[in-house]
Amino acid sequence: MSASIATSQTILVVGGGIAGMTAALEAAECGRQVILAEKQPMLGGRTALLYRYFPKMCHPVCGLEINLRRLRGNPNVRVMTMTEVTAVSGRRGDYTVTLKTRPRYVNENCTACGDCGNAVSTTIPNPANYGLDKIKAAYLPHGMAYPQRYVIDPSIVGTAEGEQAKAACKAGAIDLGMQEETVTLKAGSIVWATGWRPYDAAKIQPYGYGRIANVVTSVEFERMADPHGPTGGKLLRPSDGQEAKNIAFIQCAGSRDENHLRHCSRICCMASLKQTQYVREACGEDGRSTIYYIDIRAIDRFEDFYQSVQNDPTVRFIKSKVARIALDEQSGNPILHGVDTEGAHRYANAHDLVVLAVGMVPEVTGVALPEDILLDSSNFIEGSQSGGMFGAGSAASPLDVNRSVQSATAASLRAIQVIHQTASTEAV
Amino acid sequence: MTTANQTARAKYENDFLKEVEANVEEGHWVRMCMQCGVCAGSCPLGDAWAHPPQKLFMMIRAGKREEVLSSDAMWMCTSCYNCIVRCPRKLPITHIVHGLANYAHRLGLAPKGQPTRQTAALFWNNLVKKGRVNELKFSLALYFKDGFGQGIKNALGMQAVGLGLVKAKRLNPMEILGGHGIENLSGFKAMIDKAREIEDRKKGLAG
Amino acid sequence: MASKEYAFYPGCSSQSKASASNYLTSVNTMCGKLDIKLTEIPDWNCCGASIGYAEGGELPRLALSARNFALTERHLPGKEMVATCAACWLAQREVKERLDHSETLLKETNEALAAAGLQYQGTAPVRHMVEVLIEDLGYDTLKQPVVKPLEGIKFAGYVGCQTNRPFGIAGESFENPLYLDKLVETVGGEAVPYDQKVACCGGALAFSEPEKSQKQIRAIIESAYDHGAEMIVTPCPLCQANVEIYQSEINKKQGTRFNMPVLYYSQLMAVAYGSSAREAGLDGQLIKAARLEEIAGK
Amino acid sequence: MADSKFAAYICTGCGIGDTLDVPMLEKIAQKEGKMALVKSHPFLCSTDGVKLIEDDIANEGVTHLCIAACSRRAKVEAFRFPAAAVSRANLREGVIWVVAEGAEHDAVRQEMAEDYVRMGCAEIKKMKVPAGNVKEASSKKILVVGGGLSGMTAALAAAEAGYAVTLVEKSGALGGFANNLWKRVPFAAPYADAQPVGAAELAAKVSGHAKIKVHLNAVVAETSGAPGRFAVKIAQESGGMTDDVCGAIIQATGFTPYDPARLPELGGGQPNVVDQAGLEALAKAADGGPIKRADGKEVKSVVFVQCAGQRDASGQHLPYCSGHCCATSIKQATYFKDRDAGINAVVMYQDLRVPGMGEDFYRSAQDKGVTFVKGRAARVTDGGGACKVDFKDLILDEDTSIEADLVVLATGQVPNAGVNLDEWTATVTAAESGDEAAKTRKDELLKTSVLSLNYRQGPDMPQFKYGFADSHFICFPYETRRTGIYAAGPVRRPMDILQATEDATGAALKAIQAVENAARGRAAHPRVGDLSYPVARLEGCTQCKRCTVECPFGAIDEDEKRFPKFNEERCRRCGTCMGACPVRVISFENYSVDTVGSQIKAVNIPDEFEEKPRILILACENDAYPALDMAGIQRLSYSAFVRAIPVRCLGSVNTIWITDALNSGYDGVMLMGCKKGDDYQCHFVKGSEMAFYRTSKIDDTLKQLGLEPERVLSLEVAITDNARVAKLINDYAEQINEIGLSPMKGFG
Repeated sequence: MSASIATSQTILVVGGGIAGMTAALEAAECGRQVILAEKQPMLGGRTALLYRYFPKMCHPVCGLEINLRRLRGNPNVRVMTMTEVTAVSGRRGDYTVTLKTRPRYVNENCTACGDCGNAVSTTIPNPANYGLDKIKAAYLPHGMAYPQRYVIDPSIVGTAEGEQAKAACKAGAIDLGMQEETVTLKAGSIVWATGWRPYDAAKIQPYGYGRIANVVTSVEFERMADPHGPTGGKLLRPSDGQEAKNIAFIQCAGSRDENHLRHCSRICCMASLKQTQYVREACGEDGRSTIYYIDIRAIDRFEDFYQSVQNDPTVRFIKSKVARIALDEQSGNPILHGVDTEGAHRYANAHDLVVLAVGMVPEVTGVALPEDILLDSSNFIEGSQSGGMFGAGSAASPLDVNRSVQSATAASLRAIQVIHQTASTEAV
Repeated sequence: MTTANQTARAKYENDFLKEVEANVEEGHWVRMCMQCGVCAGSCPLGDAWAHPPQKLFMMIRAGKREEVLSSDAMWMCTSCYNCIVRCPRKLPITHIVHGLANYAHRLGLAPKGQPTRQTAALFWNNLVKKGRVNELKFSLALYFKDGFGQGIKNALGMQAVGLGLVKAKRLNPMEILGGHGIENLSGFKAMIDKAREIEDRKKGLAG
Repeated sequence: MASKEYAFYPGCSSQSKASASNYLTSVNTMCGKLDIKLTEIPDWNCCGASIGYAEGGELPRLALSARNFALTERHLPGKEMVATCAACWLAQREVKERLDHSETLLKETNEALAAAGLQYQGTAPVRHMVEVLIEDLGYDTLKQPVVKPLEGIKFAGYVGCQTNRPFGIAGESFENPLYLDKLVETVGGEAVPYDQKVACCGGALAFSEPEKSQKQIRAIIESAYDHGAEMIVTPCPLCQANVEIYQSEINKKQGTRFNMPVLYYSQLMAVAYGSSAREAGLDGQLIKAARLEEIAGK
Repeated sequence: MADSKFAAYICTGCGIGDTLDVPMLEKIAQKEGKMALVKSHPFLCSTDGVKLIEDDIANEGVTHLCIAACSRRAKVEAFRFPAAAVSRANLREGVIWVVAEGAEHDAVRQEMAEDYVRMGCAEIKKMKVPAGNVKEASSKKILVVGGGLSGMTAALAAAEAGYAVTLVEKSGALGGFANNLWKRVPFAAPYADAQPVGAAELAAKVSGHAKIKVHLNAVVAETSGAPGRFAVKIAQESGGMTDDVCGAIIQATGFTPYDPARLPELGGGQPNVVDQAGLEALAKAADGGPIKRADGKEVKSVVFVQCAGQRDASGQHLPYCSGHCCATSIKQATYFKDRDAGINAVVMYQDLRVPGMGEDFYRSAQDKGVTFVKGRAARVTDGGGACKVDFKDLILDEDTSIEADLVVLATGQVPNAGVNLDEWTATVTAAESGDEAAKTRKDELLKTSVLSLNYRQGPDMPQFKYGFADSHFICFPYETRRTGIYAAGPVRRPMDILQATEDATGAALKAIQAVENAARGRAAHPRVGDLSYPVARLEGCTQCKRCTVECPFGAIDEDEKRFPKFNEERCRRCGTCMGACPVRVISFENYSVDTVGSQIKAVNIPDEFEEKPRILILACENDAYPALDMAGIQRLSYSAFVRAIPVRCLGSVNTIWITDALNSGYDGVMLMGCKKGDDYQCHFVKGSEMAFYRTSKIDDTLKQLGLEPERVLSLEVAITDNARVAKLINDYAEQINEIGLSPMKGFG
């Protein structure tokens, strides 16, 4: 990290997920100065919480490792974690940005040795597992966390536990007096790579999320399948801890639905196809996956993956938007009610576990953005009126990882163009 | 004499979708269906439907006019509105289904003797007579819709219930002599007639 | 002067000696205790209910409800219309929605209304009595008059369809609305969770498809029993009548031994507010609510 | 090395000092490691600790330093000393966090730490700070091949960022396929109506841009050189030839629609059956008026058959989905509906694929009265008057048919990617062995080349799948296998105009990066910024050509004397050439046969009576080494008998390391690389695969040495395999225990 002072030649990237990291690194590797602001205590965003990527079934942290190495080796990028943009003023080529940084209560001295974590017994819901398990209130957010620094949860600040954590740190890294800080910076162009969040599944009432224990979301299922997740990679039912073998995947849980999200979230079909292979990985031939869908949107060569899953005898496809889920109180099984529209066949299917393929909501939904920003009807960022700010990745459109990176790379060049043109004008 | 049915068929040249859009209440929504089937699965009487709503919509697009209009599927609607609140395209499915039933009924294509069809007609005729429903007359009419003998049987079958209601002051045997009604009945009837006239003109049902 | 005044649309079933006359009785008692004044809309007519479509079609049906609005606008200007019947409320709301969003239908409807010397302007909103209670008064206010809390009685709140879908009560969910449970708790009773809360009783087909309708009813009552309920409470006269009246039929045909009282929320409130069994319309029950009568008699 | 001064710094923080005998480590660094300066510090990564090192560099003339502390992946920023060569001895994640707790393990833990200090010192002895190779005359101009929407967008994007562009277009006009379109699908809210294409406006901008030079009616006749210095011959159709020098290349050569004539069962080739391009032509001809068929009849009904010759599992047609066709058919259906709502327009689909806001466009078309039928077309018959489409209605579950004036087949995109290098290599190999037909074929192939690269590996970009010149990586869509050359638009992947616009802009950025990197002598992704580059001692070279053949990026040519000629700017610094070289003449300044070999030799091998085996791990630095690290972070314990060395890529592993290790008494060698095969994870393409192949050949050597084949174990390890890697190590240690210690001890 360099302590360079931001100028109108600086590009601000908001959001440190894969799109934001890409936008920042691509610009930095073109020799530009970049500030990368991330709300969470670590970089990586949603992709760091995925077990595998479709269609290669490779691990997202592999790409994260490369991006982090690029970042560690590049002094052009200044990373600010736990930081949010609170105000933007000015115009294309000359923005003034206010950033607010929450206290981490741990400074740069931290060596991630773990002594503070050992000294603390309070636990908090683990954000890296969507709260499915607990971690200590002094924690390293992720095995691949960057910055590789612990976080003290505010809940133990001002308590004896907090003091114990501080006392345990031999590096003098814990500063319980840390305060929220606000800084104002200049930037010539801003890339909004603020990403997405899963649609609130509880709003899809007929599916009983929150009421029926064995109805989970697709993002939670990612964590359940991951050996680093709360169940150690076992597909265990929340209701009774039994192994789930017969699993239903419900597509368009929120998406393509005017009661919820107008848009198609694009990734969910592929994500569920991928997750059927988690079931196979965990249960082998004993696994049963059923995908309830309207249209399977496996675009371009993803079709290969769809075809291979279709050839998997453990996977079944039913063209139907599930009407409702009832709970069998005896077994804890969710019972799916609906009609297979290919020939109008009614079903009431019991499954061990139901995975809702929840849609993508732009993370900025409900956040006050600069007036200049143009949003579409689903709050995805189309750009800005004056052309100095750009959406990137899934902030701009519901995109898969590959297309997010493509989008972020494009946004990075657009920001560079602004900087270049500003510099040319200033030179004249 | 050409029937309304023949006129409609001639007018829409076998384009049943267009006919539905023009003549069926909320029929213009049919085109927006994306065949997800959530309506079909949401219906409490779903298994009684020969063709669930989403399939009816597809049949309309496929031009299966007689099959749709003579079906008793849409007479299975209990007006629970589950389909409406779950439809991802916000189709007012309950109303479309009601509209289809009404259209089939008015064209004379709905199944003869379909009990809901009969009940509905009795109910409407009952309410327009006085402006308010006469529950006793409605019940009696229902019992006797299949003839006198069956009517006595029906009425006897429900005798205990009827007596219970009378005892509980929730059924008035004296209603047979008149019962509740509105004051401005002539205005009311003129209004209903006018509404019917406009609708029939619009939907080609005047014949 | 009453604290709240409304234009009252009782509906056909809530007339004297009609199937929901006990509903009317209890509503009047409850409103008296809560200082709510209901002025009946002069010369109101039937809403057409959910079965009116087949013979009535679209425009005549719209005209029915539009006439009720027009009468309210003319005779009780500035007043909100309040319905106690779910079907009446729904019909009025639907028609209002349709007329307020379609110039064509508005024009045609007014053309029909003109034949009765009336006009729909769209100034009067329609509310369900439950909305009046929880939105205009609030649970705290509703709790104040309670003198005989219904302690120890377990109720299955049966919301059913038409106060719930497609509009529902603001802030409530379609699958698990809670207002009825909260009303039960407000008067000191216990609301049991059960899975048939918003199921359809098949009321619209009660006459024409009795087997199908009674299958629905049986499921509702069984679930209420299974979850420990002693009584069912509902905001809808069609649900009340259907679920109560056909229990004996089902018992007869299917050998069940159902004997579950089905009450209106207003009856619970009347009793809790210290009214007599008669004032609460408990004499109108086919299946007697003995424990409520007991409380009312104390 | 006269000016070199070596120093070792041992951190005692994070429990290192509590667990290990640090004075002993210091002594080893001094005595065995031959470090001129050895210091320990309780908190080396602190400002104070870093200052200690900086001061020694400034005041003591330290040029090479070994930091014995945490993993090389930790505290990277703190321990960045650009002027010095740095090695890292991993005492924290690699020793104290993974060796089981307890006094009974004290001895082996200490031995492990001592070995890592020895290794770090040995490595730094062989390292140099890469000098870099800044090139004064490097070209920053960008060559764009293809003047369609993607090419024009890329050209304009680069030019607007200040870079000069040469654009070569085969035809006589800019615009490409977009010129054939009547309208395009909408890109912005409200996503309701087809929009003007805008190709002409874009073409005017490109033609008029001061930074862009457009060559029409021209092709690339030859490309030689490397990023920063591509020499390009541009051949005009007229016969003229222009020479140009460019720094990077964007290939935006687009696609060709799949030929509908190959779909006779769907009426392909019949007059009233057209493909989507054919419909665009009819719409353009109609110019806003009624769309007419070839026979002049006004179209009153039209059926769009989706997935025609696509998503084909039979192997006859395209297996993939072209992605854009659903939205395109929707758009085309609105051509009819917008003009005359009475026209019957039916889209027959199996899965309607309109992701994102395409859903709005779908709804809008439904609202306009386009009918959507989920059905599978079986046969289209053109009866002259009307076409009949026989299909299975998947909703109504019946075989039925529909009639229409016109049928539109939504066929797919076939990439214009040039020569398939697999075919090329096979053809060249055959031709070189004298096959005459192959020689002819080679010439034919060359004529179809887009870039005409004179690379040893062939004239065009490698194709990934189905002929698309795509990257293999999800996280890195522009990770090209030809450094400085990027594919953009439908030649990379099937895509619509919106995505092609994004793609072209992204590719332009990568091209800009490529020219900047080349000018500074820096590596491109993934070892971005690496200033080291391979150097060969040609006097030792036997001209075996393994390096040239095995370089995954085509970076090495052969010079006139058949020696390898390294094109540093094409090189990605993976070291595959170094691993391939049987005579070990290839090295990087900071990574060589010696830097690793000396570490292997530095390990203290106990004699066989001590019963302490030594197992060498050569771990890919991108996946396996982080997995080992994370095992440490999670405090998973594994055998203290292993000694792990990170390598740039398993492809860089020279078998001499393995044989040397076994010769000197190691009991086993574990190679840990990434996944190989079709879904390979290696960012250097085949590193892992080659290592597996090369080690499979070691068996003979092992036999000669009298060693069991189990003494060398090649493994695929994913970055998430922290628990698994610990288990693999322990299992292997157990296996070695069963086989027994190496008989080679004491001979090394």
